[in-house]
Amino acid sequence: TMNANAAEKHLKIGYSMPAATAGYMARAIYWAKKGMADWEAKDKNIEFLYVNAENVTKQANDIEDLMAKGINVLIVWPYDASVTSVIEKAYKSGIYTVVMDRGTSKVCYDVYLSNDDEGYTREGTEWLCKKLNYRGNLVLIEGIPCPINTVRIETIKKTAAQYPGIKILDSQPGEWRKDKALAIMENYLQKYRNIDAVYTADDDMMLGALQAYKESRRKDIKYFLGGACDKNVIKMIMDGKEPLVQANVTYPPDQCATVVGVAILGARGKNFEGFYQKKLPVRIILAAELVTRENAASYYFPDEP
Amino acid sequence: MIKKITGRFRKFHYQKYASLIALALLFIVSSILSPYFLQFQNILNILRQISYTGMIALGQTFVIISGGIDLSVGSLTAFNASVGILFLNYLMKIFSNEFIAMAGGIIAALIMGLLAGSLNGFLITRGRIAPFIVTLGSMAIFRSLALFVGSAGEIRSVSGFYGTFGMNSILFLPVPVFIMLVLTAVLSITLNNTRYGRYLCAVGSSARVAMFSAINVDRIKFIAYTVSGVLVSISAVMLSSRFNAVSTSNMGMGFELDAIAAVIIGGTPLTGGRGTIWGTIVGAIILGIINNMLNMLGVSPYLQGTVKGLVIIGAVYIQRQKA
Amino acid sequence: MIKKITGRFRKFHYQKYASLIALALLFIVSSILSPYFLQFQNILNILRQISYTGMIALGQTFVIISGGIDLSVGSLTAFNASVGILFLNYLMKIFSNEFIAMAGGIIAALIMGLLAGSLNGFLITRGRIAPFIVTLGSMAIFRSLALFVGSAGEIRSVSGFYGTFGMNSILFLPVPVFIMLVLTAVLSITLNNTRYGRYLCAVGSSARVAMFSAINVDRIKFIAYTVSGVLVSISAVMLSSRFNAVSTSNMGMGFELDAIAAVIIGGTPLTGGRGTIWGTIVGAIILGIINNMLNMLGVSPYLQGTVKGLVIIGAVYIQRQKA
Amino acid sequence: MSGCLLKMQDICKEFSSVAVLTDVTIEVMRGEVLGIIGENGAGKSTLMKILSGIYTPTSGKIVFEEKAVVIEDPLAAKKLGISIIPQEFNLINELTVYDNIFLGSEIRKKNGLLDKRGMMERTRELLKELEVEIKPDEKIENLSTMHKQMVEICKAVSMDAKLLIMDEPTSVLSRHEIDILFRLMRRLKNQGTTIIYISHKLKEIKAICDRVMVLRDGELIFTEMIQDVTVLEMAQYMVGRELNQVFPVKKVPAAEVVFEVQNLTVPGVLEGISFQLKKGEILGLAGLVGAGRTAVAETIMGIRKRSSGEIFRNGKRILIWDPQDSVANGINYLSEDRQGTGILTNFSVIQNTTLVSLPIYCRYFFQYILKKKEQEATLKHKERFNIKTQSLDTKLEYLSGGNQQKVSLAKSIDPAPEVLIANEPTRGVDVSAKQEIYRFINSLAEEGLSCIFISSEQEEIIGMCHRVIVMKDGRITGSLEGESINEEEIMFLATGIREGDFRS
Ligand SMILES: Nc1ncnc2c1ncn2[C@@H]1O[C@H](COP(=O)(O)OP(=O)(O)OP(=O)(O)O)[C@@H](O)[C@H]1O
Ligand SMILES: Nc1ncnc2c1ncn2[C@@H]1O[C@H](COP(=O)(O)OP(=O)(O)OP(=O)(O)O)[C@@H](O)[C@H]1O
Ligand SMILES: [Mg+2]
Ligand SMILES: [Mg+2]
Repeated sequence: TMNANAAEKHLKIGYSMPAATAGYMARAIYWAKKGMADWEAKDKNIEFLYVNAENVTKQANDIEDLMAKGINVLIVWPYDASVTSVIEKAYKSGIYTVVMDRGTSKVCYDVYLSNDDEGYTREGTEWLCKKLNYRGNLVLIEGIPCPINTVRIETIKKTAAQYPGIKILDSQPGEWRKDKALAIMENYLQKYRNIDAVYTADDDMMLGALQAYKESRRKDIKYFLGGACDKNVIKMIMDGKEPLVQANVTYPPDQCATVVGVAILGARGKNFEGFYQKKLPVRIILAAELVTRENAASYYFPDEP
Repeated sequence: MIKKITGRFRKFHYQKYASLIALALLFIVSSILSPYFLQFQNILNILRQISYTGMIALGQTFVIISGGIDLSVGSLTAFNASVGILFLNYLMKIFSNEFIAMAGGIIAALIMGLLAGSLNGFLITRGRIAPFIVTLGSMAIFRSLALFVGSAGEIRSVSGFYGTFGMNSILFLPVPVFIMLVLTAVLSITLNNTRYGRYLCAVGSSARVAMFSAINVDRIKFIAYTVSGVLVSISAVMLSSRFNAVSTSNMGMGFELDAIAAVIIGGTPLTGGRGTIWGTIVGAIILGIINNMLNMLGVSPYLQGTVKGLVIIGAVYIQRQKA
Repeated sequence: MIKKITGRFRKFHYQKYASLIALALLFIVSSILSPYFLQFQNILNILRQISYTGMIALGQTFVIISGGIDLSVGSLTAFNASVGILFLNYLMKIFSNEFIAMAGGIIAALIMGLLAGSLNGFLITRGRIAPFIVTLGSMAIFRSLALFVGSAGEIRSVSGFYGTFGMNSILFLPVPVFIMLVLTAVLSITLNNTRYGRYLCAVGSSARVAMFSAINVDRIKFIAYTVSGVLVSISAVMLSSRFNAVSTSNMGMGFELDAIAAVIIGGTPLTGGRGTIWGTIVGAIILGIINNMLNMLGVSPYLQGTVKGLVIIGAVYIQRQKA
Repeated sequence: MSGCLLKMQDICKEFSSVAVLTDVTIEVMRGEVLGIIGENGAGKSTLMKILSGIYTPTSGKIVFEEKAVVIEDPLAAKKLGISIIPQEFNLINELTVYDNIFLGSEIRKKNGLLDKRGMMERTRELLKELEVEIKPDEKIENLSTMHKQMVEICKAVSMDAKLLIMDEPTSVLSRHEIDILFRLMRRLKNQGTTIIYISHKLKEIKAICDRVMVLRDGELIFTEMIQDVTVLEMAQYMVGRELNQVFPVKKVPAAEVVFEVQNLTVPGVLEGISFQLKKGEILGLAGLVGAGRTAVAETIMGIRKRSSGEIFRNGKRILIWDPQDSVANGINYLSEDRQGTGILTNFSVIQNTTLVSLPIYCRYFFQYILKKKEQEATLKHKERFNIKTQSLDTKLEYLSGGNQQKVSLAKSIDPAPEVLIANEPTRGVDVSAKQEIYRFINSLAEEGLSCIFISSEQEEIIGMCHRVIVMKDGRITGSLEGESINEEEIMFLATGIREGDFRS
């Protein structure tokens, strides 16, 4: 296969992501790097330029810088959809463009690959409601106010609204941070005498909230549900020693590695095995899976940060 | 006697051009390290990239010379841009004429910037509240208002034209770069050759002495914050035109630190009383080159902060060293 | 004559207790607005929530009195905590004794804080670089080093004991609150009753006069930054003990603004030269109550910033008004 | 041209309920030079600040040019044509000389921009008129105190005011500059400008004023045409008691040399400065502006970096790199620039007094300050120099200029130094306090203190010093002792006419 590869077109792949500001993003970056390293080891004709941005404007700059360095493939996890116009510029200039996760506001990509934000919180909410026998008080801790957060929270509210016995008491922003979530949980515990479950849709925040609950020595809460499969949380579920934490929903950060393969396939005009179409799918949405004690082991990656 | 004179002469020049020397050094090092650096397009990119915070840093220079600080610039960028685009969209609905809508939107953003800046200025001068607190508060307020009007999401302009005008060129320069340079020239003249500029330095150096010299201290400070607000809105217009949208939760994040850093790297002391407008632009370019080089050299993302921190400290150290 | 005395009396008291009055007002308003506010546990919660940035704000007070600023505290929190836990884990592997490991980890974190603070102090005094720039640079550096050692993720301690000691109570107070109060008392005495405190104010008032008065200006400033570094590491130990882990990407994010805000709300001017340690704690509590009330009242996430900004400005305005 | 220009009637001023001025009524005639004198803290500056719009009076009214006026801020004063040379410098350090002179009344070109060249030209003329050799575009922060004062004078004069207030303009000037100033004042007077002149130098009052008023404790107690009073009478009215012999009797110092400087050189400023100081000796340093006296003091203290030179204490060489070293070696300095380097205005009287000597008030453990001890020591100084202050905890910004100077002096002697370098110790201090200071320094000298006494007042140098070194252009041009210390000799050496006749 070495020879076959040598004949292939040289790919200079620019990969732009937001910087790690939450635990989840650190794992995403880990997978992105893993994906790049694996491919680099496999194929001499592939070169990666990786950048990450702590704000939108920086990401727009990053993409311009990548273009100045003559990339022919761009993988971008947009900070948010407002970088669309810059991605569009790259796309229009003939760069093979793969957009992931937070997405763009118009179609200016060859492939879009993402986790399923709606499915993510729908699965979680359904599980929680079921566990509570469709009756009980829920408190939410949300992330930083922004579009994906809005989608998630709306989905939770919509899903829970199907069940009249479920009441959402409150929803406050924990900024996807453990310490903020902890403070918010402390405040909830003061304010609400009776809480049945806490849903944060993020494992960092869930762990912070759990900490606050344990410190309070209260006994009312039955379930804490985070999300996105932090390895420590999966371990907890596997071990089954923490009755408060029994499930999780995937929002797999390995999409960042998957996307590398997808981009390379697409840029070389190839396709998945057994796929009869010539072109790769334009939109690939990865399923959100429910993780419980039964299947937890297969979602456990001890090497993740 | 001759020695004395040359000594003073040298000192004078060095003080004035210290930040330029740091820039020149960084420039030379960068062109050696990366083959892409000196490409015309790359230089233009850097200039455009810094132009947005550059404009903001110009206003910040005035504020800092006056002895204050403006932390609200980043949030205000998002809020001004939101107001501008909302108004543009509204006008499009009524007139369905892109030019009228665009003009209206831009004017709305500018007026909002003016009002927001005056509000800061008012609280600081009339309310006698520390600038740090007022602008820390308004930083939270403007961001929150932007989130509120945009439901924490994006506000997109319905005019395609708006999304391109900021991308054109004037005299071979990208529009925002051109505007930044014009603003720099105007503010530089204001600082060095007008009464207001003199009073600004006087107020920043000693509000008491300025007051005794029959200068209306409050008015001078008030104007500085208002200028800052207006420059923020110019930047907001250019930036939202670049994206043809505003991300209410992210736009302008961290601009305040970038802008203040540019001002200080450029040679204006945080204590106020004196300063240089061109220096600020040099400072902004230095920061831009650092970011550009981190990408060009492919420095590991985790270590970029270390390199960036070291270069910033180094750039200012060079300036101090021989002064 | 009586009028004369009461006049002075009133003025004196007001200046000194202005921030306390703002706190009292906020306290009254809060207890009216929310029935949960006055619960003993809620008050304890607020105290514990503010204790981490509170300690940091104490060091920041020293730095600000000296006429400087320390922006690196937030990043340093993450870096110190990382160093502490990494060392703890390492010792556990060697000795497999929780006490030795924990003691070693804590000492490592403290030493790291001391070194980091001294580095800031060294660059500022010997390098003659503006504090804003040095600490802006080291803010980037410390965060980057933390990300590097933790691959931007979480570093968890292997000792269960470490995770509990920060949760105990001393004299009915949570450990971090107790430590914060002890530190407050010690630093307050240092500021008001010792030679160092006097010199610190002198240096902040006028470095030149201090130099002419045979005060080692550089040493005084250096110590201020070192104290800040050490206090940051105490806070880092307490915070990482609470989670028994460090999140390298976001621990301490924004602490610098919170700490500086607490200092200024507490009545220490950003220009330095004077200040109050107790005021800083009052400032931190004011900020804590604001956050608590935003949650308790269930203010919409989008508008929380507006309310918070207004209350901060208002709290400082009350202080200024009658002073 | 005659008649009343200004009338201040029943002016009262209180600061936080403490009366500083009570029912002061003064009339100023057109074209006269009115002298106002009074002890430190009598309220002179306060009265003038009311006139220039910095303070508003608690009660009373002001009539200017027959119209009742309210001077609510400095702008109002300026519009009326009142300009002031304040007691403390009112200059922006970051700006240039011409910027400062025209601050608030800039010359502008037709297009609205500043006419820098025009302002510089005008400044050059003004400076030339006052015979000041500084560049119009020099920054204020690079000027010596004396030059700053000359800039203040230019600034006030440039406004062509109807009423010119001068609050102790000569306290930082030397003979030569004072002569220039007086010439200027006479010319202004002839042009019709009215001048209020405040000074503690009563001879100057006698020489330049037409009329004199005396304030004591905030009350006007005496007004007289100048020809009808003697200097001695003025002093008596001020102080309220008889003043005798101003300078104390000099005692012969011991023969033992306790302090020596050899070949001190600071490139471009000082060259080959060598002298000895005996135990109990008061050594005068005389010279014109910029002769380098301050530079000598600052170099000994370690504030200025020297390129060569050695310093000996009791015959042993000591190393001095910064003021900590010199203070540790028993050398202390009273700075000439009170505001810039001498005191901290936001520190209290106690805190200022013990700023250098703080270690002796600290317990070893934790360097805990013994506040009671501090207070007792400060109280002694307050009583000795008659420091007028509401309390020892009052911040210095609320003290009058002369009282600040007294605190500054207290600060420099509180550590009980072996060698005191006193640079203009009596600047802005009233006659009786001056006398007290002379006595005190003399008695310290008798107890073994050696003093380097720098002053621009020849009289002081002559009256106080055992020996005088005269400097010119950074070099020592001669040394005078005993009978040969007189004005004539000093001037010869300072101006360099008889250079070479004396070598120290
Ligand atoms: N802002 C102030 N607040 C309180 N007290 C003040 C203030 N300014 C001056 N004083 C007090 O008013 C009194 C008069 O001060 P003033 O400066 O007028 O004295 P002066 O006659 O000019 O003395 P000097 O000869 O020392 O300059 C002093 O006792 C001083 O302490
Ligand atoms: N910062 C400086 N840099 C360079 N030269 C200086 C500086 N300060 C003073 N000089 C020069 O050093 C010389 C000595 O000045 P110095 O102030 O010691 O004189 P002086 O005799 O004390 O005069 P004065 O009576 O005004 O205090 C002068 O020629 C002055 O111009
Ligand atoms: Mg006075
Ligand atoms: Mg001198």
